[in-house]
Amino acid sequence: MNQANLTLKDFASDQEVRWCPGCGDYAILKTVQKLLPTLGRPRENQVFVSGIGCSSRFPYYMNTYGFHTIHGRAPAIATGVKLANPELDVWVITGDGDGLSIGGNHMMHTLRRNLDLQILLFNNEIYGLTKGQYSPTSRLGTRSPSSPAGSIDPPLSPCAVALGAGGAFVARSIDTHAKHLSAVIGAGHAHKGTAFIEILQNCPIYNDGIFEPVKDRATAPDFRVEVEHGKPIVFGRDGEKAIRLDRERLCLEVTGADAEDVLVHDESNPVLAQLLAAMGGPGFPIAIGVLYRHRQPSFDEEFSRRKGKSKEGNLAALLQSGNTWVVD
Amino acid sequence: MNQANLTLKDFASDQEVRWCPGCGDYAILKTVQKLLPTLGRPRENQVFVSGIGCSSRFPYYMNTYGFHTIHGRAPAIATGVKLANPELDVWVITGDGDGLSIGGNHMMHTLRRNLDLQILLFNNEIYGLTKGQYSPTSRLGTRSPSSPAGSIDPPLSPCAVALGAGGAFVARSIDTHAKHLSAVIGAGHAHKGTAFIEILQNCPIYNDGIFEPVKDRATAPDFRVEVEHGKPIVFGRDGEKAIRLDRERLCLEVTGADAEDVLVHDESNPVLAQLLAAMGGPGFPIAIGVLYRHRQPSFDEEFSRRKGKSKEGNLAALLQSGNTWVVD
Amino acid sequence: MELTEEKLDERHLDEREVVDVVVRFAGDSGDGMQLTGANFTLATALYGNDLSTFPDFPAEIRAPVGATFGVSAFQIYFGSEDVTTAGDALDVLVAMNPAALATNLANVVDGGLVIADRGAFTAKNLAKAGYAANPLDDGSLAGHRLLDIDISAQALAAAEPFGLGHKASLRCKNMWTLGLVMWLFDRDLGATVNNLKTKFAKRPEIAGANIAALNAGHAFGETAELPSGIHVYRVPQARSAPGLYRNVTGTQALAWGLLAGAELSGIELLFASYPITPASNLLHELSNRGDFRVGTFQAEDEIAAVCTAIGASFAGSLGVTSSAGPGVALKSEGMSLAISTELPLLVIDTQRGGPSTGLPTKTEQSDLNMALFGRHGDTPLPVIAPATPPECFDMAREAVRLATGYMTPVMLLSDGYLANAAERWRIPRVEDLARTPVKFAGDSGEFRPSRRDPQSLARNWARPGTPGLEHRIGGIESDHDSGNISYEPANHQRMTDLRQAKIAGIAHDIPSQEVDQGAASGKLAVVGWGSTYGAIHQGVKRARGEGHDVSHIHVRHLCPLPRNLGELLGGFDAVLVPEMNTGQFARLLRAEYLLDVESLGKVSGQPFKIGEILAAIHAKCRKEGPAQ
Amino acid sequence: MELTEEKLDERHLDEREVVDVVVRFAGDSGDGMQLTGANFTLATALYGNDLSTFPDFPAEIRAPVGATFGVSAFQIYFGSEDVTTAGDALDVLVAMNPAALATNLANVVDGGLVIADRGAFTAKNLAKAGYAANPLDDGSLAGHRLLDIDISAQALAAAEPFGLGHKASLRCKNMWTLGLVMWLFDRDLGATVNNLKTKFAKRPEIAGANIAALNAGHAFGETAELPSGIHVYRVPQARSAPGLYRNVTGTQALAWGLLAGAELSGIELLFASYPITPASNLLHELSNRGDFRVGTFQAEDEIAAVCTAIGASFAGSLGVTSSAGPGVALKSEGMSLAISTELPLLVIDTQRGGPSTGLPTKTEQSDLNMALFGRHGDTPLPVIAPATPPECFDMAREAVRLATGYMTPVMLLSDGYLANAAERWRIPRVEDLARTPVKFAGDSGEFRPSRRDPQSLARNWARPGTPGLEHRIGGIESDHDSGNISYEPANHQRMTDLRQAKIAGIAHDIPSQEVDQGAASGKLAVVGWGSTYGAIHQGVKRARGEGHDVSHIHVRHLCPLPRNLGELLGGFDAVLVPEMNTGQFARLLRAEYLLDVESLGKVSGQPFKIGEILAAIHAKCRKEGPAQ
Ligand SMILES: Cc1ncc(C[n+]2csc(CCOP(=O)(O)OP(=O)(O)O)c2C)c(N)n1
Ligand SMILES: Cc1ncc(C[n+]2csc(CCOP(=O)(O)OP(=O)(O)O)c2C)c(N)n1
Ligand code: SF4
Ligand code: SF4
Ligand SMILES: [Mg+2]
Ligand SMILES: [Mg+2]
Repeated sequence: MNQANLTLKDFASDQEVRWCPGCGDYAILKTVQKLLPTLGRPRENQVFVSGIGCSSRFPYYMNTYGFHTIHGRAPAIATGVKLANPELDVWVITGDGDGLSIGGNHMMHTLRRNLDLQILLFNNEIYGLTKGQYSPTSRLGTRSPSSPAGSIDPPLSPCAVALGAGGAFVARSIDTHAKHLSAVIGAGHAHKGTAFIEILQNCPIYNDGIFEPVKDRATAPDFRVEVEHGKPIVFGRDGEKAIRLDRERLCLEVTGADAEDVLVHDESNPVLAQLLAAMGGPGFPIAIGVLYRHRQPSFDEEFSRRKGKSKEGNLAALLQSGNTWVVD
Repeated sequence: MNQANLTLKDFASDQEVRWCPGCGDYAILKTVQKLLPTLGRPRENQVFVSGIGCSSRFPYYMNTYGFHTIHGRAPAIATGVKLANPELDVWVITGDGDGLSIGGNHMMHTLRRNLDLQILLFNNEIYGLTKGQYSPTSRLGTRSPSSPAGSIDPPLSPCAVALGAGGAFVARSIDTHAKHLSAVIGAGHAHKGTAFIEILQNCPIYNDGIFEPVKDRATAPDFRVEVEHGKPIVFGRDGEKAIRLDRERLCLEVTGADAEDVLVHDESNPVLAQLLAAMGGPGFPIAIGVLYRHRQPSFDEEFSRRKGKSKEGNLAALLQSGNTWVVD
Repeated sequence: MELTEEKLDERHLDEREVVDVVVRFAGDSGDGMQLTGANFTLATALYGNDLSTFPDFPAEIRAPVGATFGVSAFQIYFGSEDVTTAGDALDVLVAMNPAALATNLANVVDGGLVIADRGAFTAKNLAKAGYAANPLDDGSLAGHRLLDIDISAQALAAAEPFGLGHKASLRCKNMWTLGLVMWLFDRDLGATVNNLKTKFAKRPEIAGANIAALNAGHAFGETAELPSGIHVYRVPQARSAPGLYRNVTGTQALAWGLLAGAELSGIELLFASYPITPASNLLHELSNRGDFRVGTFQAEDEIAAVCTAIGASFAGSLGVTSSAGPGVALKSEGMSLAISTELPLLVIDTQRGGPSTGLPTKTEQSDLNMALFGRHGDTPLPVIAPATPPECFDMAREAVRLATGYMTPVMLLSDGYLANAAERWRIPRVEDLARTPVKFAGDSGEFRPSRRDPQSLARNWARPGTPGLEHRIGGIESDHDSGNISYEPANHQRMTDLRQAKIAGIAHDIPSQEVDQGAASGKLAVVGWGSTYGAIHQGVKRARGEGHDVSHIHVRHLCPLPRNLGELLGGFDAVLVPEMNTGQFARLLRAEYLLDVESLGKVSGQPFKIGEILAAIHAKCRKEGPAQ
Repeated sequence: MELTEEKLDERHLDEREVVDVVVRFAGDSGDGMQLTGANFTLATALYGNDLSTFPDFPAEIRAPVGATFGVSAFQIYFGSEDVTTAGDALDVLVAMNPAALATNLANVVDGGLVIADRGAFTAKNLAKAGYAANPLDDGSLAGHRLLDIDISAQALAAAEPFGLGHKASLRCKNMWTLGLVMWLFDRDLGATVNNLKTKFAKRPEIAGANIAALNAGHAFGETAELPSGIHVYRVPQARSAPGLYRNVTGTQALAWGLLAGAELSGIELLFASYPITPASNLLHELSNRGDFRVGTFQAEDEIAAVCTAIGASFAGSLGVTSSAGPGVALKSEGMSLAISTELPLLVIDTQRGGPSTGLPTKTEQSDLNMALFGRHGDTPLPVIAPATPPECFDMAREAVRLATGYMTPVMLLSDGYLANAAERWRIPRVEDLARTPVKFAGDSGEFRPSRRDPQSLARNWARPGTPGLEHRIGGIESDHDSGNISYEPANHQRMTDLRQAKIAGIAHDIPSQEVDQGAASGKLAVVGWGSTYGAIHQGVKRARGEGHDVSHIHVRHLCPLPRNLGELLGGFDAVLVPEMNTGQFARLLRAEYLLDVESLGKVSGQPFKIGEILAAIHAKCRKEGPAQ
């Protein structure tokens, strides 16, 4: 097939999409299906690996290689795929439960190793598939079937976890913000190493509207800011607000866009990335975009280099190595 | 038993200690045995829970309640102990393999929940008990039976992971630096919430001397710095060097102790904690002491509050709740 | 043995008075079928029938409107006596749309009644259900009684006065339908009216519209000219022991049994779990019970859940954990630790279709092997299985008794069917329940964790916090006498033997096996365990009614097995084991008793039908000789 | 059946020429006993004896000097023919200190030779070993031959010229001892000298001192006045098939078998593992083999390891993972996924003492149940077990063949004994090994992942990266024909049956069961599997020598079982299964064939002794009637 002529349709499988009406997953699927033909990579080299969850149904809908595995283990299985064939583009699709609850350890170690994968974490702050229990990203006090009086566990911040694990590409985007999402995923794909992308995703059934302020056209300008490397961090309906860093107290503040010391995003700075990952709460927007990007050798590059000599070994010589003797 | 009169001996069990001669674990054991009588808490309320590894043999040597469990799961088991009886002081003893490789997920979630436990992670940067394979904290290029040509996975920083997971008390100390270690562990015990303490520990058999520069009396002043809240971060044989923060580039630098802008440690600042956790490498000392401390409600406090009404429920009333009918 | 089915061709609706009836309400997920079913069930219980119900959810959370894979159904079997399954075939099918009809019609008996909402049989919905022509019109329902009414329109009309708007008014169509079905079986509307008032206490207009629709449906039955053969059917009341009754699902009964077990043992429970279908409901049920002796903890995964439970048991509570197959598999290393350290622990497996993710919302019994053998090392533990929803209450208490009495993990096997099915339950008086108090080691005398009760072989249990009992336990083999680590070969043999003997000894402390139906010896024993009870009971009953020499034996204690079971089974010429797996229990009995036990396996995600059991008995009796 | 032992009272050292001898080198961990044993083994192999060796490590990494729990030993059994175990009782014990004597003396035969380093029998060391008096002096060794020499002093003297200093010189005492033992059995020093030169190529003074000590020990034997009854013993050479030979441990043979399997199948391996005793050595062995068709990956835990392997298999390599019991337990959910998605996978379990952490450095066979049944759902997979170290090479290749040929996970069961034991191996010619090429789906025609080979029932395997074969697989039940998700009841039944049939069908593709020793029917069959081979072989041989009608049958394919096994076993009056667990294989055979198979279980962390097998045969033959 001529790769150049592929379109969105070529990346849609023949399976009926079975998410709930209005689920944010639809938008993400469309964005990915639209993005892939533009990446200039053969379709047969695309592999989507997922765990279990609503989000993890994703691979079924992609007309690529796909593996819907078991709960929490997608990064480990993807690791095997990539190590077996580093030519492949390997995508991990996971949820906040799949990737950060049961799968937290694999997530952490995959990020640490810096295997060349793209990890898309659909964060709806809830366990969708199992009917709405609170997840490790659910906000304090979340009422759910398993926390009828409100949850008492403080949530994880996915991007903070990724940075703490040594993640070298950490980004955040939003399900329905197609252009932005597409750009971030594209950047993740271009990055050699593990690209961790948190996608804020609405679950209209069990956690409807939690991201409404950052998604709604009317409120979004006040509640989110798109950070870009080298650009000042400015937001607000008329771009009137900005973020500054109180360099004494080492914390972020909201200021006017015309202030002198508006913070300029530097995606190579891990401290800034941590500050931006944590940004939120009353008065603050949340940051979307590439928070951190740092090129370092990927595990699979090193692994392949080591494996380079493969097949040079001589089996007969191995069996006869060391001390042997002849009986005649 | 009169708690006030207890001594180190009362906290030593009758079991022969079976670590290798020269193992750093001995020193840690002594320090803990010495510290406990001073904490003013009943011996019978002390519970040590460990996973599997050389370090995890620790509970056998303590004359307290102890549970040597399975590999990587000590934080989860300790969670059960604490939730069942919040009166207990629960100590988790773990290694870099136990706590960060197989057990990374429980570590992360325990920190996130902020259960009131003390976690002592003995970091010898190697799997001791299984005879010396490289661990997730082993430095790049570590040669070991499973990495004969040198490891290719970048290591985790335990304190960075703990901070990324939302840890509210994060500290570091050294096996043989008894006074410091004792103070740090004591502070961890006093902290209500999860206290994470990384202890640099020498394994003379499989990873001898990796911490020598920070331990050796001669070199230590240049290679480590004891940070204390509110105090300038000064080090060097004659206290001649100091750390300053380049507040523009947001990175640490070594400067003279007489410089104007010597960094003053603020253990309540998470950004600083991250910078100090990551500090190291050519020219830099590593930071020991309490890197971060932040009081917030502990999970077990909330849990107990919820459970407070326990036993008020009437079983007969429950069985008869909702729709019932009588057949006579 | 090959699985076949015999049609139980019972044209109940040909009579005015019928012994029992199966009704299935089916519609879109949004059509409120579960609520409809629940209210019909309650009315039926109050009417005085025996009953058994089963909700049948789609795998998808919210499927697109009209899709066949999105059909949600609620089935009820009710009658004048001894109802133990939700029924094989349908006497009445309520089909709120074409998809509901398409997916269920094959199960309706000849002459059965189909109630369809003509208003939902639109071209679009018909297409989604794969119909080329409208089945309400093309004669394809000729073999059935048909009531096709534009229920949508009727409901809209009834709700009109309440000014809810089109969409909300249309939502009342399930209540309209319920009203009609209530009329059909002469049920009282009162309880439903009350339920609606409570549910919509803050929205009286919604309550009003729904009540109006309910009444309208009922009135329609009373007043409209219905096709001949459709009229009020009388189902005589069941003869029941006097007492206070309720309906209970397996999950509810299990949760309450745990609470009761805790209270009767004087111990606290820590229930640690991670959500998974179909086990999550137990977590939900208990999360609401903080006022009892239970704390609930949602762990980060199943390994953490079992370990948290183990930690709680070490600290002197009873740790309980619960999952379905994939999650229980992850707990196996932890269970091995609890066996080795001899800590009480309860592991509840609500089995679902496997392997791997399998069929998460469907039922199966294929985790038995794992329960018995799924751990490294020699690791015996008791395995028990309730047979019916009400029995879950008793077996949960039994599990608490065994775990604490023998200092051992216990596995309790439920399944997707048992968990969701509901039956009538005569509520026991709490005073009548046996107390099984737990004793902790006191602080007198020299304490060793390894000291044991000579009778039960259970080691003693010391609670951290007790002065003087400080001790260490762990997963390395421990010395029989001192409890310290021991690498001694002879000690390992001794401890292995002890672990076997302790569990084997429980056989002396459980009821001996009884015969549920039929003689204690004879031609054929049909032996079941777990949720197959209902279907086997009915199958054997019918076969016996036909004169076949067949008995039903149902095993609740799967490990250790009741002491008399081998002898009992040896008294039959043949033994047949229907189970929802490829023959796991049959294999156990074969190894144990060297009897040529035959397996009747069903692995389709569906419970057995009575007709399947009956067919197997017939086949077996044909082979073994004529009925006596 | 009760385990007892019969002493094989063979006073070998009473003769000048002996058929076989057991020597055990024992000392502190730091005494270099493993190196000593390895060199003695090599010399023995070159001498032309058959042999079997077993290193016995303490559980502690480095125990304090002189502690009984820190004794490290190396045992070798060698002789003129058919040596298959490391021996029951010791003819020669080398005790480098009191602890070594104390822990091993009970195992020395009457009249056996004890060589002790008097220099190490200091008051301190005696106390640590629990001796009140010096056993070298108090007459307690009277029943034995005794050579008590101040080896320490002798070694120091020999090393003196090389100026190493006291501590390093003292380290030569093991070589001095080796020299003496070499003399005792007329072994050549040449290979050891070469080894020392290579090992210490950069430290010639150390090589020199060790060689000098070696020679001095040898010279001591030649020249010193030894007590009567101690002299050179001749062990005639074994009669062996011509060929090139080497010694090989189970782990080595397994590693090389995997490499050979990969090469012969034309496939890459990805070996993903997490360290655990006693399985880690396989990881270590393969980590050095990057020049072959294997990549190794140390995962963060066992779950990640099995999942990485599964991912590799999806991508067209063969994923292999390896662990011991606790780790294999964690892999069970992953294995269930591989079964459901029908991906090849190899899981190697090097079994150790259980349950839980158990006895990590000891051997056991108690994971068989878990291998067969330890997963949720109905999840059949092939289970195989090599019987000897050399056979590990063949069974590893067999595992590769089955996994790729049937698209299934395969479990291979080794154990702590098999992994570390070494035997002589006639090295096969690579050209003679059967090729088992793997076929991937090509890009022609319409592809479905669910298409299967009608013979093997294996589905076809498409490698990501192949244009046109894009497809999705997953752990939800898949449609038999399309491979898409299917919740269809009938399809689930069909797929369950298919999975059973596929694995059962392998029985047609494996060798039929042969009898290892004895007749194909008769009074008693002793049936074993795995590493019990050697002891059973010897026990049966001796019993047959005594005239008993007993046969040895050793099963390598545990699932599916060889097709003729049932019939074969049916031909014996009695079947006895010795195994290092509480009777797991015996139970399998009982369920399968309804034969009253008896279990001889041993769970002490130690392999069977020949005398235990023999005693059981005697007991059995007594019961069943006199020997014929
Ligand atoms: C081992 C195991 N444990 C639990 C489950 C049940 N389970 C399936 S998905 C899920 C959580 C899904 O949450 P998330 O990853 O956030 O995905 P979402 O459905 O919200 O997209 C759980 C608990 C399972 N399938 N397997
Ligand atoms: C489930 C399981 N996997 C693997 C092991 C083997 N194992 C025991 S300890 C250990 C690593 C220990 O490393 P660390 O935690 O750093 O402790 P150390 O010995 O260095 O103190 C491993 C891999 C085990 N016991 N159980
Ligand atoms: S439950 Fe939520 S996340 Fe899942 S498909 Fe429905 S809307 Fe989407
Ligand atoms: S191996 Fe290392 S960590 Fe373990 S006991 Fe020995 S010295 Fe300590
Ligand atoms: Mg989610
Ligand atoms: Mg370590």
